Amino acid sequence: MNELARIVEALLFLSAEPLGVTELAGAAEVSEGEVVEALARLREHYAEGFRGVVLREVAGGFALATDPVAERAARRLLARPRTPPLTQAQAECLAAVAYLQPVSRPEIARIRGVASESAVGTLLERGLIEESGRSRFGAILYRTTALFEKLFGLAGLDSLPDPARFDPSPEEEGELRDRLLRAGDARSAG
Amino acid sequence: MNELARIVEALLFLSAEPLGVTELAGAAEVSEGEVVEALARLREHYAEGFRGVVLREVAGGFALATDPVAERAARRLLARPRTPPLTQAQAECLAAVAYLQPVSRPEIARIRGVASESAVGTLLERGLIEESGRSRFGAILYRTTALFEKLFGLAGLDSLPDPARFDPSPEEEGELRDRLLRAGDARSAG
Amino acid sequence: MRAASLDLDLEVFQGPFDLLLTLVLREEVDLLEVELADVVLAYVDHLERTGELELEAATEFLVLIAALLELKSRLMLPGEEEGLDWEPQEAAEELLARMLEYARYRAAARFLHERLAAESGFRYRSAPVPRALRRASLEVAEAAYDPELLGQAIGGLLRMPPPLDLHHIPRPSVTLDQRLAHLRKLLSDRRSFPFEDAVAGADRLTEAVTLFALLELYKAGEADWQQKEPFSPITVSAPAKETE
Repeated sequence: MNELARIVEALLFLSAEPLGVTELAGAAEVSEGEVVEALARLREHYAEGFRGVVLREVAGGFALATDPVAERAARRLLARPRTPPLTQAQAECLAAVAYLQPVSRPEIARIRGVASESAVGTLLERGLIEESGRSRFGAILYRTTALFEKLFGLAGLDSLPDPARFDPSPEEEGELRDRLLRAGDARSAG
Repeated sequence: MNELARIVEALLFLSAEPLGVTELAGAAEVSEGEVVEALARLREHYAEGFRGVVLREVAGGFALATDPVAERAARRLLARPRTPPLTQAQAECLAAVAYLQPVSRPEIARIRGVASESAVGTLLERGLIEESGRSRFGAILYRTTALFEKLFGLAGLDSLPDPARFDPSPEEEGELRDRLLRAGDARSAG
Repeated sequence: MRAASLDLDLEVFQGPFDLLLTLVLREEVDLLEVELADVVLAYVDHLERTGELELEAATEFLVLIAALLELKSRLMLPGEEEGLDWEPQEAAEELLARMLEYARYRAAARFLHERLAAESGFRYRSAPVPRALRRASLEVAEAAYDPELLGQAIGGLLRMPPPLDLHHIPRPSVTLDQRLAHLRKLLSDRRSFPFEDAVAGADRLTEAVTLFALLELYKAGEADWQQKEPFSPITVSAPAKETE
């Protein structure tokens, strides 16, 4: 490992948050190109599956994290689970914010069909979403945070899969449509 | 690196404090002998002078730490959070130490009317105040540091602004300390 | 309990809620004949009986009942009313679009769930930065704070805080002298009276002080008192005047 790679490794070790190439270059007083090269060297050293610590690209930057191989031991050592799971309501709100951001709470509620105060509040409290200005109508807008990307292992919001992937299959859609149309026909018949 | 060495590496990475062989063995659910062996393997990986992070054997166990090679870059990276704005509690504690030094924590607490552990701890950690012997009653005394004067742009302690300028109730001339204590007593009476 | 398994006992239908939904969608039960208010009442009854409001189940119930209400209100709209020329197909299409959109985010939520679970093994370091790196180094430190800050902080500490307002705490204030005077007045007015009269309407502290005052008067020979047996009424009387 050359000196720059060593420095980058040390900076990643010290920093609580993922570091971007620009920050690393600024701290090490080198060009971004050199940092990218150093990161490539580091990545070889930290190839997943060989070490207890791995190099991850999350939240628009790089971060060192422990490999899941150590999770059981880590939990025993630190005596705490990593992150509480999300409830269904929280996950739905988070999905709406992640894909539609910036998005207002009324909009989230419209999509989910129910008011979503409590779930949105919890997501805010847990730092997964944050406020991001106001809509034309004065409603607070929300977006996801860097912590969200970190906890979900996303390199950036671009790494979210295309939401069209989640659309119901044509068969499911067809079935839904049939049911509804029959209900509608009943109206005109009655 | 075998699985145990990977786990030990991960645990050392996560822990803020040095870990002993016993703790490591307990967390990984293996014998201490196995941990010693894993540490030997790790040591090969972390030989000083080759990595940005080194394995250190320090009082009480083993710890990962950054190599001095990265110190300059680390200072530059972490430069921003070193002078965050002071909270009201911190400003009050610092003012009490600055004007009354040397002063003990119980005295600071009496003057402020509230316990002041956390604020004093932060000031110590940021190097704005330091210990300065013990009072007659054995309490640790604090004084401000040279770093304090530099960060406040003070030529010396004489350059502290005259408290009378900020005194909301310029009563009779009196010792600053006495008046602070009286106000503090009224505060803690609540 | 899932809202779907809520047991219903309606005029046109008996059984679990989800069966009702299925039958409505299959048109085996006419939604127009279902009293949705009764469904809501049944759910509220259930909540009262079990005494617990499970948020997930409640949410599910609200979604289902809201969908039914919407559907029913559309069924009830007279088709020939002007200005409301929504074709049944249009109404259904709009509902469908919304249900599909919701389905998308439900699935996205599932993705996030799985993603979070998959990430749960990775832990990031949250150890504090070593002390030496946490401080500005003396050599390169520059003025970052305003000394006025310290003057203001110390000035603020010199301010005497307003005295604590305790008026909301009732503080009975009764003195021995007051009670002595009270007893003396009763004695001179009535010569003899039940102790009860001396403490009528008084609080416990006043009662205690009054009793103490009575003992003082007795000691000074200004009053006598009699009590036939423990806890029985006490009669206070002026002592027989010897000089008269």
